[in-house]
Amino acid sequence: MKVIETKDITYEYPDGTKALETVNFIAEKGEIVALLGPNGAGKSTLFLHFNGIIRPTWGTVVIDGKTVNYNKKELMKIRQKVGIVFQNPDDQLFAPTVIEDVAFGPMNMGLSKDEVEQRVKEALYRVDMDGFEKKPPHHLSGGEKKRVAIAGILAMKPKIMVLDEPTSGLDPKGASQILKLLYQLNNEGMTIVISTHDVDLVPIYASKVYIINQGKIIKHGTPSEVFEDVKTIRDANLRLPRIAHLMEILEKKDKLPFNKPYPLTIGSARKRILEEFKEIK
Amino acid sequence: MKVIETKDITYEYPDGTKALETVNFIAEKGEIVALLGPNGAGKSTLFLHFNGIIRPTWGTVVIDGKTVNYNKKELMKIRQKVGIVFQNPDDQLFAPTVIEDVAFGPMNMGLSKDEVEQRVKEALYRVDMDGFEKKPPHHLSGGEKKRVAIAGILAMKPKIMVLDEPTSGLDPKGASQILKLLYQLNNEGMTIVISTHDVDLVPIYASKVYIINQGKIIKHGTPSEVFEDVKTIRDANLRLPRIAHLMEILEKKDKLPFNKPYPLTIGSARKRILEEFKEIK
Amino acid sequence: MGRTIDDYAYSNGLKNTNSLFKVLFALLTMLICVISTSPIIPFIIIFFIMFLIIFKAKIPYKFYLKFLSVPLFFGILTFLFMTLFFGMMEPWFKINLINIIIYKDGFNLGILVFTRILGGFSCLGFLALTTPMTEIFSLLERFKIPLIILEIAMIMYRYIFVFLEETTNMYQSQKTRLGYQSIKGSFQSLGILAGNLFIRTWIRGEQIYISMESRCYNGSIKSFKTQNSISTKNIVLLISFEFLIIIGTYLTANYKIL
Amino acid sequence: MHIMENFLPLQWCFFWYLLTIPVVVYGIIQIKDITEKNPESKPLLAVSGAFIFILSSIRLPSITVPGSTSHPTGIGLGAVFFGPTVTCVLASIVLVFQALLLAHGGITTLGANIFSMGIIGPFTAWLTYKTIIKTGLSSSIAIFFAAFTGDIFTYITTAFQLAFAFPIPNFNTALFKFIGIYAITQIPISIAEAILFVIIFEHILKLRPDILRLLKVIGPRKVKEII
Ligand SMILES: Nc1ncnc2c1ncn2[C@@H]1O[C@H](COP(=O)(O)OP(=O)(O)OP(=O)(O)O)[C@@H](O)[C@H]1O
Ligand SMILES: Nc1ncnc2c1ncn2[C@@H]1O[C@H](COP(=O)(O)OP(=O)(O)OP(=O)(O)O)[C@@H](O)[C@H]1O
Ligand SMILES: [Mg+2]
Ligand SMILES: [Mg+2]
Repeated sequence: MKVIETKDITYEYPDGTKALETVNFIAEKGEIVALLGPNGAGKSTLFLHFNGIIRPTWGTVVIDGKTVNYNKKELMKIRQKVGIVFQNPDDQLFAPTVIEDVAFGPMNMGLSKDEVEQRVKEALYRVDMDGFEKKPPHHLSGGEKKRVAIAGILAMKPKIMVLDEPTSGLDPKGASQILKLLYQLNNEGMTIVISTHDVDLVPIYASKVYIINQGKIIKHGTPSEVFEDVKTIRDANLRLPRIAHLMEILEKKDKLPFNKPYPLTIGSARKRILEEFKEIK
Repeated sequence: MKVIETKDITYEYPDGTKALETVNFIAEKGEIVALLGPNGAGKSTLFLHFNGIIRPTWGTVVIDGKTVNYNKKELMKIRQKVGIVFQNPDDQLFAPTVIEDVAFGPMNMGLSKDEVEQRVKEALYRVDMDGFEKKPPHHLSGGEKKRVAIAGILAMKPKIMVLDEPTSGLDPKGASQILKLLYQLNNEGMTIVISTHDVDLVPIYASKVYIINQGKIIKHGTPSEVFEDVKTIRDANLRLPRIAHLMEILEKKDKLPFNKPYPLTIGSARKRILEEFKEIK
Repeated sequence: MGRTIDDYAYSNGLKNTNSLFKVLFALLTMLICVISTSPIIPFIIIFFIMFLIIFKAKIPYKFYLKFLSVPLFFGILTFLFMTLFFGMMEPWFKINLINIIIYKDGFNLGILVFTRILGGFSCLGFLALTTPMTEIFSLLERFKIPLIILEIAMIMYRYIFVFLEETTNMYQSQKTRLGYQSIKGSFQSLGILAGNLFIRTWIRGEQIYISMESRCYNGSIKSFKTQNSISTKNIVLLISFEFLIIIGTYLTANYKIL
Repeated sequence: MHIMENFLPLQWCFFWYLLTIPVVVYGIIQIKDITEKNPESKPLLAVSGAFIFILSSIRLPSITVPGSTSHPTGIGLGAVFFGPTVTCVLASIVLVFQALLLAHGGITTLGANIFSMGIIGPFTAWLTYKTIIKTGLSSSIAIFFAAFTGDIFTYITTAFQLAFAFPIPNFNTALFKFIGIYAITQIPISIAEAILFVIIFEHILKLRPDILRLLKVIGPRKVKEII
């Protein structure tokens, strides 16, 4: 079932920049979809369409089977369904304490005080930030801020969570904690859409990848389908995952039998190398 | 010859945060040194010591063989020797046009107008941003801003260039452009110090790596020396480069003969795999 | 908001025309509009500048008309206000229904102020849409504006755009979490946004100082600008144009519509 | 409340310029003094100016009176934070930017606009704030009334300026007409703006009381209470 669908959307900023051009993007229920693209490709712009913050200049957005109707009431419903976590946590943590910040969304939904409290507690527990309730956000580390930002969305219990470059600026441990969390949420049924230009992480988590460049979707499919088309990837200022790059070199330059599709993750590379070793023996 | 040396420096922020503890850091002339550490480890704080913006609470800083003396005149000289490129270009580009921003440093050095013009031109050419002179920074992309920020330091012709996370937030192409530029500058004799938590890039470029965690240097040496100590690396919220990780798994789990030191780059991994294949045959 | 006008200033058809020429043209014409005692010359100026902006500066006409809609609205309001309340000499006609007398002098004043506002606004628009702010800084420097003002203005200009972007991001993320739903919520959200923005500006300010110090800043921002002067052809053009409309103003000084 | 380009007759444009220039020059001298003693204050002043600009271009929620081009001036807050003289200079620069970047206000009317929004407004706001603080009332109440009176006096000044320019049939009647119109539209806006400023102030007070302390807006005792 399609939970997010954009139909031929084009978006022009008021100054005339055409940030998106006839973009068709689909996220199915329960998927992890990655939107991969270089700086300025239009990733953030596309995401803002998913909960009606931006209205496409042409085309329509369909959320959960319903065409988005840009009136206040409907937008409210859509924003409860689709939560967006923005790239810079400093842009979304405003409140003086962690607990007040996480409560911001649920409060605006008009929930009872008890319900809000319950949700905040649960959300903070999920992101492993319980115990930080009273801390001011500007005393948290980068990774902690990010997790609180996610909690702020989680507390609204959205069906779909959209994250703009969730790992940028984080150290490896912080990044992998976030990704594990997302993976868990996905296992529990949440649809997740991530934008990134970190090609090494994408294949590990995503079930579907879209490549966007200069406002256009230029490729989509499973990770291995997408990374098979090395030329398109490179033309979009991206590169192969390092593991795949190693395999590519071993195949092309050294004529070793690692042919396409190249393994993208450490796990799959391991298997391939083992197989080859055994065969030779 | 040591161009930067910190001797047992400790730094406490006014609010009491101990950001550095008895740090000994040495950069030799002509090296590329990487300072690797997780968020909040103290990387940026250490860098601010290198040109005397921050004065250590204890310990001394030695630049180019001379102990830093915190008077105005000496500081001026040190800042001409050691240029710092800050992490967020928006913190650094303050002038309304690119050309004025790049000229800011040279003008402060009291050079003649012709000389300034010459240097600005050269610096912009080096970072491949000629033609953008009259543009205001808010019309530049993230990668372009970063390059202008580097040009602003280049125009001062420092002996040592210190860069705080030069590739963060950039797409793969943008990041590799910056690193190529740094590599070139290094080939021409400039000493370069980079902070980062991108472990995959470090081994490719650095000749020496320091690992910092919670304000302390916990390891230093050549990339292969440092990454050999997997435990320390992981304890510092970091990880092995992906290529090394693959080799580690192949050795430990599959008992393949890829023993330590693990290859860190695609190039060296390729060699090792080829060797093994030939041996078996 | 703001962004677009600034964008056109850097990318219009007249961006390479000498900026002193453009500034002088806009200011002198504006002054002539303001001293004009009849609506004729301001009226001509409105259309002349419209021509320049749409055909010479190549600003899309849709954008320019939208740009003009604010002063147009305000101008019409002023016109009605003056016509209805400011007359007293010669009654022109009377609307019996609401018992209001329209006077000729009120109408004439209304028209005059209306054309003056629109004329002046056109000149301001010409300046804003064709001359990059950075060029105006160089001119101000040439005219010996106190350096400290220029320095503060330059840094301010740069950071207006940085903060504009950050404000947009914050606003969007608040909306995502259903801020701005009710009136009370709007106040709360906006107050928090502005409070945060202030704290950020403060942190930014400290950070900028550190990075300036790293580049040997010693208290004053020494300017680095290249100057170019107006060509004689342009001077002649400018003088003859302004002379022409001054004569026009003089000749039409006593003209009144009613 | 911006007076539009070319709205005032030439002699009045000159008159307001002449009246504001000495005050602005005094402010410039003050700023020069401050920045020479503390070089780090230069970028801080500049970013504060940018803050005032942004705050002035944000629309107030929900209460948009038809026909009014008003929005928070942001200048009241500046006056309380930085004092009226410094704010006067920052506001003047902001007004120039508003004219050239947003086409709000104008160049011929700049003098008049600086006089109402950059001089009268900040001075009343600042005086109100200081007076109320002296009586021992809380700083939030002081901020509320500072913002409110600052706004109201700005509008009254503007009404005077318009009545001087168009004293038809006589000054008093014209003044009465202008004030009458403003009273309907601007009093609700001023109240809204005052409420907004209290929220902003309290937010900053909660998050970074040290900044307000540095600006000498709140005394050391208040800071201790918060921490
Ligand atoms: N407010 C705006 N006004 C005008 N143009 C804009 C605006 N915001 C973004 N753009 C432009 O739209 C294009 C897409 O921007 P967007 O931020 O969506 O890219 P992105 O893929 O998210 O990039 P990044 O990886 O750098 O975050 C870019 O060319 C950008 O310059
Ligand atoms: N102005 C300050 N006042 C008090 N503490 C500070 C200040 N700046 C940084 N710190 C603290 O000092 C420690 C080191 O911070 P620093 O910014 O040097 O880390 P970093 O390694 O650069 O991290 P990142 O990768 O996130 O940039 C952190 O615990 C941080 O919270
Ligand atoms: Mg983005
Ligand atoms: Mg740092």
